[in-house]
Amino acid sequence: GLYFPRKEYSENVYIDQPAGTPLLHIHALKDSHGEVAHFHLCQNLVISRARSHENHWFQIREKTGLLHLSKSLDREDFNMLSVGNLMQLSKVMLYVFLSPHPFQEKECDSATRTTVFLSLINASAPVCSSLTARQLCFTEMDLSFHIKENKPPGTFHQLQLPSVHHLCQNLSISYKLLAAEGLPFRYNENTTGVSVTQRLDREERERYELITKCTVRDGFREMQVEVPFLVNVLDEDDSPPFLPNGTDTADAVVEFNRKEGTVLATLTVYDADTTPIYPLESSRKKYTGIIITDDPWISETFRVEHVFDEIHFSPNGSQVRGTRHEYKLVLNKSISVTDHRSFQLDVLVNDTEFHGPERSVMLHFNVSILPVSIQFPNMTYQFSVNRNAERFAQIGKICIENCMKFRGVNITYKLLSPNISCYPVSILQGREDKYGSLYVNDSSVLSRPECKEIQYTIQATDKQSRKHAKTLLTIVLEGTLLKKEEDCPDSCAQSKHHAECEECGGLGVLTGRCQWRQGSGKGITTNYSTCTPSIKTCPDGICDVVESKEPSVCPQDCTSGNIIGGHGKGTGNLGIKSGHGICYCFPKQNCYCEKDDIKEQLCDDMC
Amino acid sequence: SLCSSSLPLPPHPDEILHSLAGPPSPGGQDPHGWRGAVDCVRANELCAAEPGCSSRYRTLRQCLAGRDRNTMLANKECQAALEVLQESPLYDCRCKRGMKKELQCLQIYWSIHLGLAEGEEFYEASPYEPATSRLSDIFRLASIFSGMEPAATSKSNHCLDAAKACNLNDNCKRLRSGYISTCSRELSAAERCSRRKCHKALRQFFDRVPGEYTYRLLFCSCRDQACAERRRQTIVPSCSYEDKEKPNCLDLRSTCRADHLCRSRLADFHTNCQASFHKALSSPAVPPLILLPSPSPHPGAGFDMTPNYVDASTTSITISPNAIQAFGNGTDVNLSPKSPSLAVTLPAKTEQSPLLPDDINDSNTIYDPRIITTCTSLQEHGPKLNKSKEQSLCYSETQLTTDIMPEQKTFVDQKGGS
Amino acid sequence: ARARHKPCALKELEVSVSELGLGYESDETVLFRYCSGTCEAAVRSYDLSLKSMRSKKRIKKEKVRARPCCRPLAYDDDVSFLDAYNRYYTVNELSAKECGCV
Amino acid sequence: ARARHKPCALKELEVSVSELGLGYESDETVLFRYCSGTCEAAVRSYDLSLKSMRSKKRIKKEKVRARPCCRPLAYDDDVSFLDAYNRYYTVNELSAKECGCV
Repeated sequence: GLYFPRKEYSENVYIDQPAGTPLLHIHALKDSHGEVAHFHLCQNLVISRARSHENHWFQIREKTGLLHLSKSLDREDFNMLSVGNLMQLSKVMLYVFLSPHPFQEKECDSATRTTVFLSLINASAPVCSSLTARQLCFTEMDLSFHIKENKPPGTFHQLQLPSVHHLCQNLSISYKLLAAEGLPFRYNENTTGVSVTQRLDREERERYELITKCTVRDGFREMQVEVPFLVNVLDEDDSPPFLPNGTDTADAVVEFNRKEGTVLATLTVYDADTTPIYPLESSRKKYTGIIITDDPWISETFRVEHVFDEIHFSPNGSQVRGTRHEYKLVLNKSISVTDHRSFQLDVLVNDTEFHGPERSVMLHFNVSILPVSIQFPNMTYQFSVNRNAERFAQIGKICIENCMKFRGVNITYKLLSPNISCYPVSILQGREDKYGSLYVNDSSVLSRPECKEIQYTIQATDKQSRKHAKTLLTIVLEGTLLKKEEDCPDSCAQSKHHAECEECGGLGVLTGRCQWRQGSGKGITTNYSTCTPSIKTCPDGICDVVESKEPSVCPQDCTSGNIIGGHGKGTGNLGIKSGHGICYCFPKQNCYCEKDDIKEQLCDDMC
Repeated sequence: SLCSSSLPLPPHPDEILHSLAGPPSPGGQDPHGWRGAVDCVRANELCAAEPGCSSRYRTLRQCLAGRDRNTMLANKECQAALEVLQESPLYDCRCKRGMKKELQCLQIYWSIHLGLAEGEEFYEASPYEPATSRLSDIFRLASIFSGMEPAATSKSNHCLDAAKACNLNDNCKRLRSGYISTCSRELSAAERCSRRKCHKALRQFFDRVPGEYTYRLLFCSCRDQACAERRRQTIVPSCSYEDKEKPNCLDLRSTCRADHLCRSRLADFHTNCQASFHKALSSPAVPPLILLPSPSPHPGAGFDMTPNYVDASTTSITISPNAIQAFGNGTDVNLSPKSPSLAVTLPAKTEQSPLLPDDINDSNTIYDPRIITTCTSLQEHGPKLNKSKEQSLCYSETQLTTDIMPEQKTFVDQKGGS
Repeated sequence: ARARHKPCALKELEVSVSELGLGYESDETVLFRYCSGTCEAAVRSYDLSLKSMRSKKRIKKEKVRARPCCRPLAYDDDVSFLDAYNRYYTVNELSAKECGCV
Repeated sequence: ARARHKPCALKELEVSVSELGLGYESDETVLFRYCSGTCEAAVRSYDLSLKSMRSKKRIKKEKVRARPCCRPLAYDDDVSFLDAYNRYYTVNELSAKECGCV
């Protein structure tokens, strides 16, 4: 229906301005030809602190929209309409309603309305000579309007200020509207009205920036002032969805990544209209994307996710906003390794608010689900283990073919016990790991001479399909047994110096001795010095599945306790990511990072 | 205005600090002549004691409980309740910053003012008492700190000095360490920190540490990059508000308005600081200052909306929503729109004139990238601010460059026309 | 003349974080409180006996302490700071809050 | 080789009163409990910083202890005995009941 070209207007009102003083000229624009605007003030005057008061002072001409004083505002009225008693200015609000026919009372609640902010000033109106050109020509209000696209032409603003025109009749005030050639606006010098001369098309241009130039002549004096005059074009859904380069088909292959939530393919649909980003959900519902199928398996297994963002179209040089809709075909549940099929999946995209033809577009996804095999690469595993290795020494990793590519496929690894009594090695698997980790579980076996070469069978099983594969694992024990050092701590991490570190063994060592990692020694660094069972796996910033089984193996990666001295904690507050100088730990207690440069003999007992 | 004012250089700040530590001006009357309106908790008690009032208040709450406020306005009973309540102490009641039962007071305030406010006002009036004169001293003080460039200290890093001062005060040190350790504790590879706990710790710091410490930390003035970056880090942005994707301003505001405390702090901030914010933007030469109206509780911190230094340049400050998603207890909003960079040619348009949705509340036809305060959704708020550094920090749905001004041509009117 | 040490008490020193020697680089300063002084007046029968038994080799090759130590009985709250690389760190049990002979 | 000391713990020794070295002469025996072992795992940031500041002479000419002591946290009840001259004596805080690093 009829609408206002602005959401709000503002004007000043002074004490003792005579009744009849014109204040504001409010315009309305049509939605369709033949409509006639009727203006009306319905409710009370709203005082700024949300207090309302009956309106005795302001009226609007029903046909022309001219807001004027129906009763002069005296000092008493002013105090009544302002909040505090010492205020010099009080802001009140009026609502102007619009209807295509003369008003009935109850219509006030639902009709279209605009807000008028009136600044009541506790002083009499300034004399014309005291006003600047800016005040004579324009109010505080910025000249910014919105016009709906595809609507009939009409006048939407009058540049001349009614109150100034009423009070300062001896002045000559004229306006010009500066604009590029061919813009759909016209200025009428007699009425100073600005009108839009044709239907606008937001998809052609969504913003017009003109300039209003005002010239004030008072006798020989001439003053000029310019202000921007902006028109924003409001969008309506008048454009159908279309395919950017005609692509309505995409391939969607499911192979190793069979996990719920995997995005298989994406197709894009454009729309020349804008789409509000807020509230998000209502915009999303406006542009539906439905899988067209009657196969329950397909509707359970796939879903379509729709995201949209703003893009720019540039018809004939100007830039207008449009919308890019992306429809992603997503796995709605994990798919079994045994499943394999191919089919075309159609998605119907529908612009629910566009009422013309071609409001929907069909998208096609060529889906092919490939089977994947659970098998070990055609080889057997062989690892040699030093007889001096200690418990939790990490021997190696076991992985079926393509194991690192799998997503949504849960493979578990198991060692089937060998026929002889030598059974030093076990296998573990982290929750997120796709491989099995072999480690020494019983180091006492390593020193038994009869145990030289041990054969295991490894079995990998897919949890969902129960499919499994087997292969052979050979463990060869080697190396001569070293004498066990006295007084060595359980954990390599407890040693503070290079010498004492490599004199001892500790949980997780591969060759019977801990290894010293010499750091760079500068500030707090990830390259701190420390004593470790194996530099390759500890510290590496990951508290892996073997290390997490026993705190003494690699506290540098796994400690969640206190770390004293300059340090930075690891991910999830676990372990020592960076440290100052040498980091050492008393497992299940504190860890320390400190420089070893203070040689001064510490004041001990007898000091 | 209350928030930042250019004043002749006052005595040394420390003297002011001590003088402010004393009790507020007696009698609760402040020079603005504000009648000592009762607080809403008291007003509620007075209303409960008066049958006419308490029944109307109950009616109003039932009216508001209904989804659609407009249907409420059409209901005569609700209108009658409203009219009576306008004469009751509940109508004028306000809340004191940091008072006991502050949240209850605010709940009562909003229960009345949701009924009175005409629809969704963009800027809401503050539920708190107007800022007292003692408060403006603190504002002045803060502007002193921010604008202070006496020769002797021009070399020193004010923000570092503020941190030192805090570390030497046990209370400040403890609560500062409280929020820093909470906000920098990494939970897991996927979860950078607990933003909720971080916000809570920040609110405790700003609530319980006197403004003379918190303001120096937040609004210290800087002459170099290192100092400015230290200032930016004050509220641990990586945890307290930075997000992978910019949240939408209007989402943030609606999240904040769903929480009485956040809504009140936002309204208080707009009421007391909006003026200076615009002024700050228009004169970036002077280190801009945004002051939060009350030292305690700190109205910005601990909610989705708090001012902050958005980058490490020495003067640029904004409350742009991207900075604004700080420590509220609202939910995190994750939107997925990508910022477009592609200019595409439009296909030929088919001529038709579909029906127009009644309410053109296209709440996102925000055009002007130069508006860097909370993204206004109204078109009328055209380029009021003069052009300053473009800081479109929340997703205002458009990154339209509109600097193409038409050539200056006289537009001669053809006679006639409607 | 013999240096007479004061009895065990809490002392305080304002130092920069870098001076703490923990490896952090920061110009922020902290109030470092520590325990200093002698515990002569807190010796117990236990200490005398332990000293005697150690001198008579009834106790050997053991790390024992036959005199009370002037040590913190409680520690201050954690302290946090921003380092030169704009990273935040928090250190606990850095500064003493209360001293005593133990 | 390194002398690795065990962590601070409570030890006990049966000794005659005379061996206590307190000057009493009595053949009665007492169970003397004492604290022995290292406190390496109880070092705090306080100790590291104190050690560093002392080595940088920020703290000098003061009796400070930059490492925790293995000391009694509580003492046994008093012990009484009849000496060689048939006189009764009671000694308190002779024996440790609980040890800790302080």
